[in-house]
Amino acid sequence: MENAIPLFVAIPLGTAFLIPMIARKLKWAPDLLGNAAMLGLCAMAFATVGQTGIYHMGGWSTLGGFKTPLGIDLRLDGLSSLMLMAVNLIGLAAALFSVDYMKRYTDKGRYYSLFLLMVAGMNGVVLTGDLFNLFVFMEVAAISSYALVAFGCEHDELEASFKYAVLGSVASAFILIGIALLYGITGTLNMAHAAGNLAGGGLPLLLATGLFMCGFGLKAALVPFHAWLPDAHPSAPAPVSAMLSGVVIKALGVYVIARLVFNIFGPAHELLTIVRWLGVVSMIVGVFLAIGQWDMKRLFAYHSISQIGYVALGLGLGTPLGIAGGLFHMVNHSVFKSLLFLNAGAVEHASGTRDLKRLGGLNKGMPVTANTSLVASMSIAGIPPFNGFWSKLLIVLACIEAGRPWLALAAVLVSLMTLASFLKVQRYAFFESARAALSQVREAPLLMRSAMLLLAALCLIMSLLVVTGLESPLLIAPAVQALSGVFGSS
Amino acid sequence: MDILIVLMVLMIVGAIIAVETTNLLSSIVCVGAVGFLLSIAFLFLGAPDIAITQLVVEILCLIILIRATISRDLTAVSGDREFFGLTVTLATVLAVAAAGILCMADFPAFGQSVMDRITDPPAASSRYLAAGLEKTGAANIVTSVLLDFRAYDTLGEATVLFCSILGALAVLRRKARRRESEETEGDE
Amino acid sequence: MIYALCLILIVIGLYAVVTKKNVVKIVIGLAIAEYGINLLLILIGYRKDGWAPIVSPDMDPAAFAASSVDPIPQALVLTSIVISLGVLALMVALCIRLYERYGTFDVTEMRRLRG
Amino acid sequence: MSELPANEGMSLIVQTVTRWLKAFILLFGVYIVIYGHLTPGGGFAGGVIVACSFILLTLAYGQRRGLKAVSRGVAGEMDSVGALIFLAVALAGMIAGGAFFANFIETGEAARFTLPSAGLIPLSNIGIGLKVGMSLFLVFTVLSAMHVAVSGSRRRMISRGEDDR
Repeated sequence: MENAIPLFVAIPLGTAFLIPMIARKLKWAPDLLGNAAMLGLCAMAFATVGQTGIYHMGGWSTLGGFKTPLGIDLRLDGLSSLMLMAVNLIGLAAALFSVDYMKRYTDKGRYYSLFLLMVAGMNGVVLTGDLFNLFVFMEVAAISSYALVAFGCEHDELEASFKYAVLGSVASAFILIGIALLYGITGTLNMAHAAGNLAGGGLPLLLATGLFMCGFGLKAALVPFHAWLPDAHPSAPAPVSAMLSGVVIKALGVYVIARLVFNIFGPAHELLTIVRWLGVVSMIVGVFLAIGQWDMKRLFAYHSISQIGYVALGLGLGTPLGIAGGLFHMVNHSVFKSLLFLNAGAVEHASGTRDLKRLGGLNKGMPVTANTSLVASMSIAGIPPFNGFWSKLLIVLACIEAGRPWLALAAVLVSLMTLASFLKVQRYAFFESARAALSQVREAPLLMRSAMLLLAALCLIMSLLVVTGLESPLLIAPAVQALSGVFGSS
Repeated sequence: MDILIVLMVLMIVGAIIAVETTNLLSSIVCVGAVGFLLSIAFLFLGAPDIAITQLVVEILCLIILIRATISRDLTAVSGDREFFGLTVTLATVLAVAAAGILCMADFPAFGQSVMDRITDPPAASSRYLAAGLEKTGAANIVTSVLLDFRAYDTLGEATVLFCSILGALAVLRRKARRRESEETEGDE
Repeated sequence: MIYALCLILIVIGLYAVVTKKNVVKIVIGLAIAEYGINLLLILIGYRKDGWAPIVSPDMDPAAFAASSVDPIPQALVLTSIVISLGVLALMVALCIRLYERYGTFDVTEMRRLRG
Repeated sequence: MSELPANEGMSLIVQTVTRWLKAFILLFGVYIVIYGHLTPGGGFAGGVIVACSFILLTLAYGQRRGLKAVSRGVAGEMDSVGALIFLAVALAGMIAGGAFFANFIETGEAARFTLPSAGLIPLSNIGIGLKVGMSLFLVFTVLSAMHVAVSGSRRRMISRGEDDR
C-alpha cells in the first residue's frame, strides 16, 4: 500500500486532465470516468486502514549522510487515513448524485473535471508532509471550489463565488506569508523537520502562528471568519455543496489546524485555548444564525459553522478523549451534512424550490428523501442511536473530564437548539399537509436515491464504531494517536 | 542594497496610486509598473529565473486586465465601501502593519540566508547547491529544485493553472442551465 | 527596514481588498499583496552579495555552494507566481460575468444575497 | 482605444511589425522552454512567451486570425496533452525508477551543460510549456470573446432603453 500513496493524487488528476479532451466526442465519458475514478479512490482509501508510512517523492530522502530531508515527503498515518476515507466516500456519494442532478446544467465534462481536481487537492492536502506542498494542493482544491460554486452562472452564484474567492485568496495570502516566515526561521519546509527546529523562533514565530490561525480559520469558517460560508455553500450545485460543507472546510481548515497545533507547534497551551474559544463561539453563533433561516440550504450552511465549532471545541480541549470526540464528530458531520445537502438537492430537483415556506408534505411523494433526511436530522441533532449522538456525547464527557462543565452545558444547549431547527425543517418540508403545487412531485432518480441511502446507512454504521470502546473507537483511535504521538521525521 | 530600497519605495508609491486612483485604466497601468519594478528587484536579488517569469506573467496579466475592463465604465465606480468607516479601517490596517513590522524586527537580518544560519544538519538549500548538479544533471539549480527535488509541487502548480483556466471557461460559457424540457436531451 | 517596506506593500494590497468598491480594484489589491509576498520570499532567500543559482562549467563547485543565493524560495516563488496568475484569470472571468449580470463593477450594488 | 472593436485588430504599422516579430517571439519561447535546465527560464516562462506570441497575433489582426493559427478546440486538447505528459513523466518515474517523479534517466558527466542532460527534466519542461502556452491563449480568447458579447448585449440593452440593475 505504501507504494501506492501518490496514486491518491495521480488518479483523479489523470482523469481530470483526460475528461475535457474526450467529453466532446463521448457524451457518456464524464459520468463513467468520474464515478469510476471515485469508486477506485474510495476502495483504495479503505485499503489504507491501519497502515502507516512515509513516501519520499522522487526517491529523495536524505543525501550524503546528512539528516536533512531533501524532497517532498508524503505521510500516511491514522489521521490521514481517516480523512482519506471521509473525502473519497463523500466524493463517491456526491459523484453518484451528480449523474442525474447535473443534467440541469450544461457542460458536464468540465464539472466532473473540476470535481475530481477538488478531490485531488484534498487528497494531496491530507497526505502531504510538506508545508509548501500543502499550500499548493490547498489552492488546487480551493480554486476548483470557487469555480464550482459559480457553475450555474446566475446572479447569486457569481456573487457568492466572488466573495468566496476574495476571502479564500486573502486566507491563502496569510498562509503563504506564514510559510515564508516559518521557512526563514527553520530553514526547512518539511513539517516534521520544522517541528524540531522551532526553538528560539521568538516574535516572528508568533506572527507566523497568528497568520496561520487566521488563514486556516478562514478556510474552516470559524466564527469571526465565517462570512463567506453562508453564501458560498448554498449557491453551489447540491453535490458540490455536499462536498464543500462535508469535507472541504474540514480537509483545508480543521485538519490543517489540528496538524499545525498538535504536530508542528506542539500542543502549546495558548494555541489550544484559542482553538477552543473559536470553537465555542462558532458553535453558539452558528446555531443562532441558523434557526431563523427559511432557505433549506442556507439553514444547513449555518449549521455547518455550528458543527465545525463542536469539532474545534473537542480538539481544543487537548485531552485524548476530546480529540477523539472532535475527530469522530468531524467524520460524522461529513456524512450527515453531505446527506442533508443531497436531500436539499433532491427536493429542489423535484419541486423546483428550497424555500421552506413553499414546501410541505413531501414525505408522500418522496419517501426515500424524506426518510434519509429524517435520519440525517436526528444524527445532527444528537438523537441516539445515530452517530451524531455518540460524538457529541464524547465531546460533552471530555469537557466534564477536563473540568469545564460550562462548556459541556453550552454543547448540550446548542444541541437542543439544533434539534429545534431541524424539527422545523422536517415539519415544513416533509410533514405539513401537501400543497397543491407539490402534489405531483416524483421521487428522485435511482442513482440519486442510492447516494442518499448509502450515506444514511453510514449514519447508522458509524455509530457502531463506538461499540469497540467509548474511549478509543475503531478508526478514530489511530488518528488520535497520530495527533498526540511524536511526529518523527522519516 | 540602496538600489533595492529605492525600487521598493517606488513600488509602494505605484501601489498606492494603483489603489487610490479613480481611473481604472491608470490603476491597471500602475499595477503593471509595480510588477516591472518587482521584476528588476528580482534581478538584483540574484533571481533571473523569477525575473523572467515575473516579466512575462506581468505582461499577460496586464493584457488580461485591460481586455477585461476596457470599454466598460472605467471611471464610474470608485471610492470606498462603508465597512467600518474609513478611520477605523485605516487604524486597523495600520495597527496590523505596525504589529507585523514589530515582529519582523526580530527576524534574522536581511542577507543572512538560512544556509548561513542553519548548519547542523545543513539546510536543504545548501545540499541542493552542493549536490544539485551532480544528482540531477541540471546546471540551473532552480530548475533542478523545481522539476526534480520538488517536482511534485510543480505538478500541483500545473494543476492549479489547469484548474483555474477550466474554471474560467466554465464560468464564461454562454448557457449554463437547461430548461426543464431540455433535460432529457443530449449535451449541447 | 527592507522587510518592513515589503510588509507595507502587502498591507496596501490587503487594504484595497477590504475597502474598495470596484471589483477590479479588489482583484488589483490581491495582485499587489501577491507581489509583496513573492518579494518577501526572495528577500528571505537572499544572501549578501549572492550569485544566481546557476552553475557554469568554469565555476568552482565549493565557491558556488558558499556564495549562491538560496534556490528554494525561488522555486516557491515561481510556483506562487503561476498560482496567482491562475487566480487572477479566474477572478477576471468572474468579474466579467458579474458585469454582464449586474451591468456594473460596483460591489455594493451586487446585493442579491442577504448577509 | 475604447472605440476600437475588439474583433478587428489594429493599425497597419502594428500589423506589419507583428508579421515580422511573431515567429521570433514564438521561437524565443520555445528556446526558453527547451533550455530551461541550463539557463534562466523554463517551462512556465517559455510557455507564457509562446502564449504571448499568439496573443499578439490576435491583438494585431483580430480574433479570427488568431483562432486560425490555433483553434479553441486544439488549444484545449493541447492543454490536456501537456498536463498529461507531465503526469506521465511522474508515473514513468514511479514504474521505472521506483518513486513518483524519480528521475531515472542517468545522463552522466559527459553530457553536463549540454541539451540532453538532466534526464527527464527537459521532457517535463516541454509538457509544462505546451500546457501553459495553450491554456493561457485559450483563456485569453475566451475572455476577449466574452468581452465582445457583453459590450454588444449591453449596447442593445441601452438602445432598447432598459437596464438590468
